[in-house]
Amino acid sequence: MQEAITNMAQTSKIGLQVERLRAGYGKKEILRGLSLKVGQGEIVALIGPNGAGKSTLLKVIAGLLRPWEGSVWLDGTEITALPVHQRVQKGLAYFIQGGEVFPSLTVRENLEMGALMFPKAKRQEAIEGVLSLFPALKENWHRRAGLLSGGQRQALALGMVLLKRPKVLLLDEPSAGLAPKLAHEILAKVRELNEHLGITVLLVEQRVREALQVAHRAVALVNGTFAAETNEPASWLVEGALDAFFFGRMERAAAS
Amino acid sequence: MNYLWHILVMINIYIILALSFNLVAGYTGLLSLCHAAFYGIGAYATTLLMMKAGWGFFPSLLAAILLTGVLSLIIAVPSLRLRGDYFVLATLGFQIIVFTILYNWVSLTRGPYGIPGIPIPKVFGVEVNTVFRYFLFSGVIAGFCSLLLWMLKTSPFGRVLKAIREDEIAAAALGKNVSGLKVTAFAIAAGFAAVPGALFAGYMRYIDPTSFTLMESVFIIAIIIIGGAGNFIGPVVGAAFMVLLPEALRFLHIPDAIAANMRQIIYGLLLIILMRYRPQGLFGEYGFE
Amino acid sequence: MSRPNLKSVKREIADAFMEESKMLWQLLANGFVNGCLFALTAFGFALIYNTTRIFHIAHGAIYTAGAYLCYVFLVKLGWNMPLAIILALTLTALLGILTELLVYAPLERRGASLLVALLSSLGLYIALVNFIAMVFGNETKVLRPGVEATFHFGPIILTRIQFAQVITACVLLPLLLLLLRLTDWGKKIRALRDNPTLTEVMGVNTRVVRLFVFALGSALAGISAVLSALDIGMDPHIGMPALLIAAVALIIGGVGTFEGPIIGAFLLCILQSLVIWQVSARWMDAVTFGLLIFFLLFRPQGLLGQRRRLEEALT
Amino acid sequence: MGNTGLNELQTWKAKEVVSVNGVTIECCNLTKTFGGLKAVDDVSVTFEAGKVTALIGPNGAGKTTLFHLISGFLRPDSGQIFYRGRRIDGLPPWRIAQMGIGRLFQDVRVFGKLSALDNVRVAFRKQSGENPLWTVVRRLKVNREEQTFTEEAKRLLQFVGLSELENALAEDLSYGQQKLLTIARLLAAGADVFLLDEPTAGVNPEMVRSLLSLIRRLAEEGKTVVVIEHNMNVVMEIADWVFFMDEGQIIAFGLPEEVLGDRAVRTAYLGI
Repeated sequence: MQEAITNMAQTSKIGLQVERLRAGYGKKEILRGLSLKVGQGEIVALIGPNGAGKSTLLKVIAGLLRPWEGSVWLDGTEITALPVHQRVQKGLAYFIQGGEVFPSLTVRENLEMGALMFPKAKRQEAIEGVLSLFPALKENWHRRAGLLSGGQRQALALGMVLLKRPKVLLLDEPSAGLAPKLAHEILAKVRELNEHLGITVLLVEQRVREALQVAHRAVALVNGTFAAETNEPASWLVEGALDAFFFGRMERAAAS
Repeated sequence: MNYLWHILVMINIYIILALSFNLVAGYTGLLSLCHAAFYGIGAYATTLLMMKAGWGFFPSLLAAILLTGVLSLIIAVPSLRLRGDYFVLATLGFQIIVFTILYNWVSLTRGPYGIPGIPIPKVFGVEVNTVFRYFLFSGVIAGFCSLLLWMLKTSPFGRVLKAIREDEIAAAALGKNVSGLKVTAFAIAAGFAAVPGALFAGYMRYIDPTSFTLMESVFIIAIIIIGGAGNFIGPVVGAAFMVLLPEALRFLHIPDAIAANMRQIIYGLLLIILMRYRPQGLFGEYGFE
Repeated sequence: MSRPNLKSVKREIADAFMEESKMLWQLLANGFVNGCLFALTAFGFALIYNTTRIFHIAHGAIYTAGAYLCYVFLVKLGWNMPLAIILALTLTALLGILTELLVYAPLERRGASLLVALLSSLGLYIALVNFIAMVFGNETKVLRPGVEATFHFGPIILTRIQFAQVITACVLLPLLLLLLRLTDWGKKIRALRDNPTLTEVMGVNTRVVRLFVFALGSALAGISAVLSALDIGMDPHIGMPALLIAAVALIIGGVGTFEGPIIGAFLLCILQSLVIWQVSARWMDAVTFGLLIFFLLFRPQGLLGQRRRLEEALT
Repeated sequence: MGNTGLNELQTWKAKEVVSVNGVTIECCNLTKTFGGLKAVDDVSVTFEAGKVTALIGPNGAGKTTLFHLISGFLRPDSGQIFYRGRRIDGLPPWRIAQMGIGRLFQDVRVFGKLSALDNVRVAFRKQSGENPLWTVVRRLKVNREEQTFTEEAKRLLQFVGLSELENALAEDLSYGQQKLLTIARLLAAGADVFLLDEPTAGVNPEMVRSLLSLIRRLAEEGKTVVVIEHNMNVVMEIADWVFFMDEGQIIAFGLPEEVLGDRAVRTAYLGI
C-alpha cells in the first residue's frame, strides 16, 4: 500500500495527523494501516465509497473507537490514549453522522450543552451567533429536540458543534438530509469559519461535488487505506476522475 | 457419620437444582430469578399430594414435576420476549408472587406455620428412614436426573439452546423456533426443579415458605456463577462449594451467628470478583455477555 | 319501645360507616406518607438507572447502610441529630461513589454486559447487608425510643416523624426536579440519559457525572432510610423491599423519566393502602409485583415513558 | 477446494431444493416506514435462481431494510413477498428460514462459544435430536442421525475451506473465516436463497478471493444469490444483475456495466 504523501497547501504546520491506523469493530477490520496529515487551517475532504472507512477514521480521531494499532496526533501532541472529553477540551469537535442531538432536551438546552465551556454570562452571546446561522432553531426554542424535523435536527446538531469554537473540526456528512440550498450554505459557512478563524476541517460528505468545491485538498480512501490525493480538488470533478475509487477496474470488467 | 451423609444429601439436592437451572441460565442464557419458586412449588405439590391425596412419593413427585413444568409456562410464555434486566425483573416478580401465595394460602399450605410430619418416602416398600439411606436415595435420584440433563445437554437440543444463547437472531435466521425452544427449556428446567423440592420435603419432613424465597433463587444463581455456567462440571462444583463453605467455616471455629453472615459475605464478594475478572466462573464457559 | 333501639342501631351503622371512612382516610394518608419516602428512594434509583442503565440492586444495601450509619452516630456515639444525619448521609454518598469506582466503572471500561453489572450489584448487596448484620445483629434497632407526638388533620393522624417525612419529600423532590432542569449538572445528567456518546463529544467527562449521580442517588436512599428508621426502626433487611418498590415505581412510572418514578412510588403506595383496606396486607406484595409484571408485558414504557421503536431493538 | 460436490451434498435433501433457473423471490410494491422516513418505498424486485444479483446504493438507501423484510425480521407496511409462488410476508423469520431463505448478516453473528463444526451442525433442519424427549427416549436414532450430520458438516466445512479449523471456537476464527463459516451454516440449513449483506466488508483481501469464488459457485449450483455490496470491483466481478437503490427506491437495474455507467446512478453515488 502506498503511504500518504503529504504536500499541504496552506501551511507547513500539522493540525491533525494519524499514523498507520488499524481499527475496526470486533474482528471486522475497517482501517488497514492508514496514515494522513491535515495542515493547520486546511479543509481536507475525504472521498471514497461506502465502507472505505471514512466515518471510522473520524470516530478513531474523536476517541470513540480505540485503534488496534497506530497513533493520532493533534497539533503535534499525541492523543491516541486520551478520553473523548479531553480531546474536546484540546480543541477537537466532532459532528456525528446523522446529526445526533439530545432528544428529550429542548433546543435551547441542547445548545447550552454545546456551550458548556463558556462562562454562563457569555453563553447567550455565543448561542445567538449560531442562531443567526439557523433561524429556524429560534422558532423552536422551547421544543424538545426529539420533535424536530430531520433537517432542523441536523441544523441543531451542527450548531452544537460549531458552538465549541474548535481548532479542529471533524464533520461526518453535515449536509445529509438537508435541502440543497441549506446544504450549500452550511458548507459555505464551514469555509467561512475556516477562513476567519483558521479552523482545520476534516470533511466527509455524500455531496462530493460540494465537498470538493469547498476543500483545499482531497484525499481518497479505498478499502481502509489511502488511495490518492490532490491539491486541486476541483480537478476530481472532471467526468470520470473519481471512477477508479468508486467503481474500481471498470475497464477490465467491461472487456470481459 | 450422619453429619457427613447429611451434607452429601444437601449436595445432591443442590446439584439437581444447579444443573436444572444451568439449562436455563447457562445454556439458554436466560437469567431467571424464580428457580426457587419452582423448587418450592415442587416441594409443596409433592407434600400435599402425599398428605392430602395419600399418594406415594413417586407418583406425587411425577405429578409435581408436571405441575411445576406447566405452571412455569405462566411466566415463561409472556416474559420470554422481554430482554435483559426486564426479563430478570419479570421472573423476580413471579418469585415474589409465588412466595406470597405459599405464605398466605393458609387453607392449603398452612402458610407460615409450615407443614410438619411429611411422610417418609418408601422405595419398594422400604422406608428411607436414616440419613445414610436418604443419602443413597437422593444420590440415585440426583444421578438419574444428572444423566437425563446430561443427555439433554449433549444433544442437538442442548446445542441449539447454546446457539440461541450466543445469538438468537442468527438462530432464527437458521430456521430455529427460538421462542418455542426457550419456553421448552424453561419448562424442563422448572420441572426438574420440582425433584429437589420433593427430596427436600421428604428429607426434612417439614417445609415452610422460608426455604423458597428470593434469596434462595439468588443462592442458586450464585452456585451457577461461582462454579461456572454453560457446562456440566461448573454447577456441580458450585453446588458442592456452596454447601461445604459454611461447614468449612464451622471447622474454623467461627461462631455460628457470625458464620452465617460470613458465608454470605463470601458469596457476595465472590460474585463481585468473578464478574470483574472471570464472569464465566471457575469452571464454566458462559459469562452472561 | 322499639324506637330508641332503632335509633341506636342507626347510630351504630353511622358510626361504623364513619369509622370505615376514617380508616380509609388514614390508610390513604399512610399511603401518601409512604409514597413520600419511597419516592425519594425511587428517584435515587432512577437517577442511577436512567443514566447508567445499571440495575443497581446494591441501592438497597446502601439504603440499609444509611440507616445504620445514622444509628452509629446517633445512638452509639450519642451525637446530636442534625450532625448524625448529615454525617450519615455524607458517608452514604461516599459509599455510592465507592461502588461506582470499585465495582461498576471497571466493568464499564471492560465493556461488560448489563447482566454482569446486575450480578455484581447483587453480590455487593449480599456482601454489604450481611456485613451490617454481622456487626449489628439481625434484630430490629430503633433510632429514637418513646412515643412520638401526633398531629390531627380531620380524620387523619400523623406522627411528628411522618410529618417530617412529608415535608422533606415535598421540599426535596420538586427541588431536585428543578435542579435537573436548571443547572449545568442537571443538564449533564439528562444529556447522559439521552445519549452518552454525544455527551462525551460535547466535552463532558461522563465518568465524573456518573460519580455525581451515584453520590446523589445514594444520599437520597440514605435520607429515605433515616426518615423511615426514625419512624419504625430498622433491621439489616429493610433495603430489599425499599429497592424493589423503587424499581417497580420506576418501571410503572416510566424508565428514562425522572418524574415517572415519583408518580409511580405514590401510586404504588396508595394502591398498597387500598389493598390493605379491601383485601389484606398479606397480599400487598402479590399485587405490587403483579402490577410490575403487567406493566413489563403490556406497557414497558411505563406511564410517562416513550415507547422505543421496535426497529431499534433489532439492530 | 475444487468444484466438488455441492450438488452431491444436496442430493440427500433433493426434494427440498429445486435447482432450476427462474424467479425465486418476488417482491411486490414493498413499503416500510420508520417514523416518517420511508426506508423502503414501493419497491418491486425479483431475484432469480442461478444468478448473483447485487443490490447497491449509498448508505441509508434501504438495502438492509429490504433484506430484513424478505427474511421476516421486519414486516412490510404494505406490499407482498413471494417465494416460489408462496406468500411469505408476515411469517416469522424462522419459518421463512425453514422454507430455504438464508440470510447472512452485516456483522457475522457466529455462535462464538460453539466450535466451527457445531456452528454448522446446529444449522441442519429437521433434527429429531432438537426434540428434548427424543434425545432421551430415542437416543440411538438421534446418535445415528447425528453421525450423518457430522459427516455432512465436515464436508461443508471442507467445501468452504475450513476443515482444519473444525474444532476451533467460532470466536477464535478470523473475520473472513467467520464469514465462510456462516455460509457453510446457511448451506447446512438447506438455504436455496442466499441474502448476503456486505459479505466482503472487513475481510482481508486474500480472504475476499475465496469468499467471492464461493459466492460465484453457489450461483452456479443453482442457488439464488443476492449481495449487498459497496465494493464496485466486487460487483463487476461477480454480479450477473444489479439493482441500484437510493432513498428507498430502485432507481436503476441492469447488467453491472450498464448500471454503473448510468448517469443517474453515478450522480447518486458520487454526489457529483
